[in-house]
Amino acid sequence: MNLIPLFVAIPLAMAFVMPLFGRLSRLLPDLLGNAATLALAALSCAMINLPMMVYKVGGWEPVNGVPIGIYLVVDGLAVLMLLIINVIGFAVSVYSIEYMRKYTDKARFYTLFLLMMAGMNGVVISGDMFNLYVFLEVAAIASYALVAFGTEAEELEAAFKYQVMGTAASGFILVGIAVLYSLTGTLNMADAGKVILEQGRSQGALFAGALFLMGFGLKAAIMPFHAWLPDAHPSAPAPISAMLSGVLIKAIGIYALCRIFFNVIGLNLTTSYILMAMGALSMIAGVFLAIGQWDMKRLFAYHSISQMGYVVMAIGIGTPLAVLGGLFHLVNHATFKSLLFLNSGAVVYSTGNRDLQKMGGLNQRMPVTGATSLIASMSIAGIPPFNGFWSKLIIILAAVQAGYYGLAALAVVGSIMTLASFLKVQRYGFFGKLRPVWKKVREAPVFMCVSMVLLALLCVGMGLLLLPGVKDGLLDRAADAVTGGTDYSGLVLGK
Amino acid sequence: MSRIVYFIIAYAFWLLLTLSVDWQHLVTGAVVCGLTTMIFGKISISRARKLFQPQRYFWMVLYVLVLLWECLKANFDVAYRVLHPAMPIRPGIVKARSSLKTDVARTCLANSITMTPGTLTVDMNGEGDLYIHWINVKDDDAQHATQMIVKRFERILKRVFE
Amino acid sequence: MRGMTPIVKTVTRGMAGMIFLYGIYIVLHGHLTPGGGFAGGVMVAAAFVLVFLAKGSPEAVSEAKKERSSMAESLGILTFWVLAMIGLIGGTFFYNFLTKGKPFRLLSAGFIPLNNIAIGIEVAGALFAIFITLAVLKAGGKK
Amino acid sequence: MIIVLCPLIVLMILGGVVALEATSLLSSVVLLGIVGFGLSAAFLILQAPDLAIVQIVVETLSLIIFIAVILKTTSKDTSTRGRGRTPHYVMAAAFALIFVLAASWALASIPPFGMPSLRMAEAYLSPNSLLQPTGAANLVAAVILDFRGYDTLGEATVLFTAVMGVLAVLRKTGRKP
Repeated sequence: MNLIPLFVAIPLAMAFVMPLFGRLSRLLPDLLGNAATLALAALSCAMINLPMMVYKVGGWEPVNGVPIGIYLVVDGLAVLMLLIINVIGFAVSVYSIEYMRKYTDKARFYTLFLLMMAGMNGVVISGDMFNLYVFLEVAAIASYALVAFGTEAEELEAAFKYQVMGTAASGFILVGIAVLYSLTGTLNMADAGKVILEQGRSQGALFAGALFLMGFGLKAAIMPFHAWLPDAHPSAPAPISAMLSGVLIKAIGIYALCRIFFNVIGLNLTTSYILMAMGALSMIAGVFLAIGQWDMKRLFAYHSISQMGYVVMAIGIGTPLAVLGGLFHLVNHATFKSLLFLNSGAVVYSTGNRDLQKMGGLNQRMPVTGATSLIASMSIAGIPPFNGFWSKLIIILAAVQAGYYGLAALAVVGSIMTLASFLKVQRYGFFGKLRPVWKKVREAPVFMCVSMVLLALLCVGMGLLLLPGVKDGLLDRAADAVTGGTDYSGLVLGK
Repeated sequence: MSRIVYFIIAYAFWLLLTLSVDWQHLVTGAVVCGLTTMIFGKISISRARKLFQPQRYFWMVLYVLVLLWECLKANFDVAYRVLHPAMPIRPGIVKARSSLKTDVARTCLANSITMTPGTLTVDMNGEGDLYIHWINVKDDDAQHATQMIVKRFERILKRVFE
Repeated sequence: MRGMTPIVKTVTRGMAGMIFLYGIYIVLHGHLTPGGGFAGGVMVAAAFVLVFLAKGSPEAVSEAKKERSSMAESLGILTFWVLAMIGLIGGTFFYNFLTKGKPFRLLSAGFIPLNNIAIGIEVAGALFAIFITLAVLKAGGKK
Repeated sequence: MIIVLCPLIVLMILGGVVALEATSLLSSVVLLGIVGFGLSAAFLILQAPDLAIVQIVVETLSLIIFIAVILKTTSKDTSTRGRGRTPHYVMAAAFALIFVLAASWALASIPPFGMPSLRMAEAYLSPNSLLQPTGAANLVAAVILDFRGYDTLGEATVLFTAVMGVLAVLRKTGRKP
């Protein structure tokens, strides 16, 4: 029995059951939600090292070589994304057990959370453009509601802004799919890629590409489409900020962008220049905007733009090494950025404050939060033993190797600025003298600490993914899936 | 009693929708109409006994004829007013009083008035006061307005519904 | 909420049931004629909304009603999920596991009518839940 | 077909634009109704009765809900207006112009509507029997519930998510005291 549909079926089932039974007991939402995410994490770990799998939903075999049903495809890139989504999702759901006590209606929180997970998993395993869109909408709509979960005025406003931008993005994506569909006569991505390859890249495909770039660019908050992110991500409850910054913008932004551009339309030089330019712009502008922030979560949110800039730039460069670096940075960013947001959540949980100017010396009262945030900060700033260093190093090396010395220099500058801004976070937030206001502050509850420690361990250990044996199984295969480009069609449809 | 009547009406509607005598449709129809009766039967029909009095159907037919005749007359009247170069209209809202007792009869009256060109029921309260928009208000007095607009339908409606 | 005029109430009393019936007809005949779970479900919800709007009494709006319609929605979509999962147990996700039957009869096309019913329940519950939520919000006042 | 469709779409766009500008929310809602019902008419013209039915009922229901809400609350549009809006219009118009030009340039390469580039249709209507392999008389139902049933699960989930979102956002209290 092939288990691919379970990635969507498990979280959906729990989400559907939650409104029915979620009120019976206070523990039940926590139990159901964490059981689902645990199962998903286990399932995604089981996907490592399996060969590429194609699953035909409904058992509809292709007729005359034309796929008529929906295909689910799990290749190297999808496995990588599944791992990110489900492992981070598990950590975050463990964290939510304690954190979401501050809010009412936990059952509905877990429902929306699981729907978001199901949506992201659905996007990643889908081999069909429209199916990708449908699940993208599931994830996006759940995230709009989750941003506004606190129902305070500014949260509602941020969610509204987010929703307007997100809906515009979805509109672009849908029009792009419509153009591609009428161009190729199929919704299956592999089949569409094949048809485009046969027809040659026409104006229609370019137009669709531009639409996708706008749509997924908005979803991934690449500059100049970033305006919603610094409002939306900090307004959400901390676990959701972690999910949004850590996973969502990658799953429904970067991943979809990669899939469409590399595997379906095929990357040309213009597109890769555009991607590089947008990536470099996000990388530098994001970090410059971040360094002036005093609101902790807002600062992290700007860094998400900046770090996504690295990924997009690396993918735009398009050499195997660069793609590898980009994807590795994607994974790393998922770990350290969600950890940072969880840290900020722990600080907010204990002190009710997220203004860096009012903090100070929290290390004395909150050792676990302080230590994990130090690890995450060093990771994101690219300090050697931690994972962020390796991926940035690969990206810079790849840029130099491909001859883009300017981009490499910009990446170094961005990295230094990142270091500066995180030194600021550490200096004002966790080191220094403890203020008398915070004398009675207590460390975050145990489940929150557990998930933060888990992510911190990942941050430290993730560098091991580059070891020769491990590298082939995960990163190389993901990078192959991307750089393989339109070979995807042949692999999915069978030669 | 009223439930059974409602069920029969619903079943007739179902047969009209499906237009088939396949046993699958018939059985499904019974189940579905039973469900509808369970949910909506309570609020829908209150005095089922009246449905079994044949003279009411005779008056109903007569009423339809009268309504058509009034509509025809009113059509010409409105057409005349619109086409006349001076446009002899005097629009306004008048209050009229209906002596009908049941809600169904009143609703039927109000809808008939609305259907007749030139007059339009704007509102109706629980006591049977109708507020009617009239293209050519001939008399501001409620009594006279009642006489002119309402009475022509009311007599027959009373026999149909009460 | 103030109710509407007796005209609306009376017409609603007569029509709501028929609209409900028509909605169910659309759901059940989704595999034979245009329509299906989405369209029919909205009609069913519309029938309830109509009754509710016409009645307009404050006691008709309650948190319990909201919960119940939300639960109906969950049940509907859960049924859909179960239908899909039965296929997975037998072979593939969303495998049409029932016999196809004779075309143009009511009981044909495998699990398509069942899917339609599940979607119909889901859509009806969903729209009614949204409606009730807005009404509760207005009646109860937010903050 | 195109002769009817073009004025309809222009009307819908006008309705949408005027709805944005109307000062009374009630007229905005009615104008939105033009967009919605125009859309269902467009579906009918494009020979998609299923979609048209759904669109009509959804539009009716949402109009009812909108109007009920407005009658109970306010019909005044209190959002800020008249403050530095001209640049927005210029930007929007410029974007629309670029979009239309690009689209008309790009879409020239696309086969005209209804031409047999839709290769899957052949498979859905299998040639050796009157009906397609699902046994459903309505092809649309067969596609959305059997061939692409997984998509429909996703769509139903979108609705479910939206309702859960509405219920979550419209809670009376968001945080515990």
